[in-house]
Amino acid sequence: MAEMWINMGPQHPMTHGLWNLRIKVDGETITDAEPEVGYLHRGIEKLCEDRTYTQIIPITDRLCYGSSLTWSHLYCLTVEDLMGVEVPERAEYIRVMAIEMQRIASHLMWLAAYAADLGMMVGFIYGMRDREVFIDLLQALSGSRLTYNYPRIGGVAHDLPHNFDRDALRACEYMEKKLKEYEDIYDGSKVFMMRNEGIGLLKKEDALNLGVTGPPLRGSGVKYDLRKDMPYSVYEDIDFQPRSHPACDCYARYRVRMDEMWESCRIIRQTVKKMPKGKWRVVAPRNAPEGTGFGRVEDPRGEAVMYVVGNGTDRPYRLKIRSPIFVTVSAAPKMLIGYKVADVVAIMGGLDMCIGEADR
Amino acid sequence: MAAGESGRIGPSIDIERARTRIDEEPEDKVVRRLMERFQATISEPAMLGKGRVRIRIDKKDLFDACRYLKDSLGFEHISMISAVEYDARFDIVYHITSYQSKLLLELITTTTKDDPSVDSVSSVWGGANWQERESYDLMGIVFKNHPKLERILLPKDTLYHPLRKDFR
Amino acid sequence: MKAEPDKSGGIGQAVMFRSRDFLKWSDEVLEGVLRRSPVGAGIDLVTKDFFNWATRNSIYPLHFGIMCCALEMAVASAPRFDAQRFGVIYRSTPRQCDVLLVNGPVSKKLKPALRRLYDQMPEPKWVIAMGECAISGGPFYGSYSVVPGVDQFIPVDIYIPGCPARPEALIDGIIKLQKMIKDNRKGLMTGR
Amino acid sequence: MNLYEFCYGIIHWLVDLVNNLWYWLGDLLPWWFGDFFTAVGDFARSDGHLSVMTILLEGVVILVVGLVNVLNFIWIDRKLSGRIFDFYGPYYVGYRIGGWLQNLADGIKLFTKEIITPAKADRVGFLVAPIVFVGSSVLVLAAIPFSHNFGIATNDSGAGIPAGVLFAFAMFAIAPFAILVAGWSSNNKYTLIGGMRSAAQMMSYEIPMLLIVASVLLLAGGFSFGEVVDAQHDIWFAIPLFLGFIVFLVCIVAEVEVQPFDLPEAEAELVEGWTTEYCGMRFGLFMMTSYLRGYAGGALTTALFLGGWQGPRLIPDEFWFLIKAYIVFFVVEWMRWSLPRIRVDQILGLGWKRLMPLAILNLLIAAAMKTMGWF
Repeated sequence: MAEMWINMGPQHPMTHGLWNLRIKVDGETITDAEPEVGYLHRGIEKLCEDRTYTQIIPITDRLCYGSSLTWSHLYCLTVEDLMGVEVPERAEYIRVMAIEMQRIASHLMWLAAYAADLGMMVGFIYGMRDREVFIDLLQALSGSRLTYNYPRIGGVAHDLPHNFDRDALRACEYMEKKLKEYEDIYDGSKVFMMRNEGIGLLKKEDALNLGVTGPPLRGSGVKYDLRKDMPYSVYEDIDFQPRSHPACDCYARYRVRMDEMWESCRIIRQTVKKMPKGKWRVVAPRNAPEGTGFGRVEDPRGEAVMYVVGNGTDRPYRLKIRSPIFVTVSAAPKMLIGYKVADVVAIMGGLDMCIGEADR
Repeated sequence: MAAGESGRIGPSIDIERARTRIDEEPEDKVVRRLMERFQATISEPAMLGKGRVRIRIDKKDLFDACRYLKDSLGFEHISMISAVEYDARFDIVYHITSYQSKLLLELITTTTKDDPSVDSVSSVWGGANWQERESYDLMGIVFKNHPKLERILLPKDTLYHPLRKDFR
Repeated sequence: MKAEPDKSGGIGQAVMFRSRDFLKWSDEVLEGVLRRSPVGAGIDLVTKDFFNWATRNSIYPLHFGIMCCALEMAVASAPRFDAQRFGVIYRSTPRQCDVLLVNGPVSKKLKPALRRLYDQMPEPKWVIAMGECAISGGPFYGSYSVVPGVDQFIPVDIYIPGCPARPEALIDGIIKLQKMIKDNRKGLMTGR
Repeated sequence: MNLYEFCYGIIHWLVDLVNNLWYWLGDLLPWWFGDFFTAVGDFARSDGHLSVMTILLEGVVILVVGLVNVLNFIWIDRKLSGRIFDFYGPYYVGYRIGGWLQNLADGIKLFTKEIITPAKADRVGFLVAPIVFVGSSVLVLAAIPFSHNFGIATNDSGAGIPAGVLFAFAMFAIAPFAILVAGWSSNNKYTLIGGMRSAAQMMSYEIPMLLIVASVLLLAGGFSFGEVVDAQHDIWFAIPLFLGFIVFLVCIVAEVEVQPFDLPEAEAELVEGWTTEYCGMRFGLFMMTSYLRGYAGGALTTALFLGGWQGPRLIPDEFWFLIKAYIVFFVVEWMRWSLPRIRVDQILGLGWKRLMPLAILNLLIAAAMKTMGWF
């Protein structure tokens, strides 16, 4: 069979979103790959220039549908940096708790999609089922299932609902039980290991050079987690370990995410224990001063950065968003070349694609 | 550290002090070594909080500075490349991270509106490749020596650069 | 200029027909008979409700995720909401689908691809616009790259509001679509 | 009474009924019609015509029973997968009978859909492939009897066509050809890759499977299903040939393309595999036939290894056969819903490097047993 180009996307079950992966195959082996994004470009950065600082929060929610809370949180961090707003400690703890719930939900969604990619329907169903637990918690917190609009500049929108800490602890217990079950299902499955081990190698140097962040970077053996290394919010006071794995393959990325879910459960327990009393929101000024604001957080998918330029009005002059997936996708050819067509799903699924944030 | 604390633009670094101190903070060290090397083109160094430094650099030394940062100072990760349009100029802001010394360097270079072009740093950091394409696509900054400077987010036949202020 | 051989009528056609022509001819004749005569109406009377029952009870949407609502679409087939009870199965290829579920903003880069997907689907087909983005552009209305509403280039049958639309809303939309199919039932033979 | 006698009786009764009317009609007409009428009537009552008609009727009966079973299978599959996945499965269509009508609705709906042939497809291949695929798979069913009495037979002595095992496996092996043609003629890269994968996979699993079948036939000492099942009167072949049973089950799973080995229609990477371009009833036939092949696989496993229709005389033989086939199918579906998909080079490696030596070893074991005179 001669070499041929195959378009995978924009409508393809592998893509989990809306992008196009062009691969050149020789029989079943990939000899070249070329990702193409932009099918979901909405012009968010331009839209933000026409909205006031508070109106932008719902839009940043819609950046990534898998973990919308981290993005609105990041936006609020950035604007607080610009305005110099001091956030009450209780609000910080509530935010951290909500973000970690969001992280678990996002990783579970990834796990479900990954299992479905590998053809393991039971994994898809179980992941989606257990994700609902955390979606319910976040829904109790904010009133919405997917795009929460919960953080505000200078705090959060509401206080914790009644008995929320009890529910959060219960959810953690449930999740830890289920995580053990998942590890039995996945690590115990020989076929799963055959599909993952040694697939999609991304060496440490390549990962560093290509700007890959988040679980793919930690799966390549670099122990770098913004929550630990450049702590924001109250992560300094919380005891947890950034997880990494030296194997550089799909299994390492899977392992890192599973371990992160364990760590997130730990973090939620600690925030419940340490939750201070007091105000959960301060009033932020309407207009931002001239200057720049910068914020970055550890998104479930990697390093998310925002850079905002204020010009003294109530609307940002420029808002720049750095999405982790946008850069990670550009590293995809490095991982894909030399593997089989069937490995595309394992490799690209292992990156946890969320194209909404990449295209903005 | 709460987000609000890290906020404001910090005091500018005393360059003379930075040059002479031996037991320096990592921020000082980076600035000092950059200043030694690119004395003529670096201006306005500023501390923006713990682990965050801002430096302006002239665009003709940008590539060399980036190469130097990557190879000698251990800044192995480029976080973000953003272009900001002002009335008479474009600012291109490079956020560069060092994993070991936990530093963030905000490197700003300026280009004119008539000829919005700077050197591409995608040969230094592979991660800059798509970000530069994106800046070209949305803002119209031309990155010289870029391996494949094409539109990435918008369709190939688009005529405008939407993030410019004169685009409505 | 060479004269085209006469293809219409004549005794030659009856003797030297090609099988494809014969099929076409018989198709036309049969169709005419079935369309106009009471035979077709009778067949329709018997089969109309049965075929309609089958059509409305087995809705295969296209497995095509655009944005937030795609996640809710996936959740709708997961245990808690379980759209499979109604016979909803997602197929990945447009050739085997009945419903195009547009669940997100359509950018100008995507527009031709989406239109092509719609064209590839076999009749009868329906379109559900799920979520504000697909209905009107939603929070991205006025953006330079978002089409304000999918109904600008595809006929939409059901609109499901919500940003994002909840899975219950999606299931409700599917039931509304079933009702719509039931109300608009037509015979296969006469088209009435 | 076996199926042949039953069908023969029906056909005989019908022919007699029609012939009476026919002769009566001939008597009414002038004499020069009479010869013709008599000749036709005599032909209708001749042995050749009667047996041909009987076999056709048998075929229809087997086909209808098979299709009803397939509908059952799909329903059970969806319900069981619902149990595994924590949901109900089909529920509201045919509410009173547990959603059983869902598959019927799917089939009827596909029947009413438009049929599209892609403009650049090879029209002949595109049309012929479903026919070959469905036809060959249905012929597998024809060869499998449910009991001594219930199966296609050419005389009233009993069930089963001679050398039925060979026929069934020969028919089973035609499918990759049809899939390859379907994949190639669709003029789509996904279908092409799917067809290629399917051909490679089925070829490489055909050989160990046939080696296992050879060992079974060696022990049974005959080529028809009746003989094979009778030979398992004392002990099911699954016990002495346990190795072969496992290998055979794996091969059957690969042959019917369910989950761990469903590479040709791997949903995640090749959109719908080799059926990507098919729509309407053609796709419906493909889907139905893939379940039909699952059913045939279960039936073959039952007949060759699980004692066929033998069981305590509480229920009729046919039901024993069906129950065993359903259980095998259930195990296959269980694997399908809970295992990830394997990769193409791994599947070929498994076939050639693991299953092939095991199959040969199994053949040696069978030969040794035969030599020792245990069977």
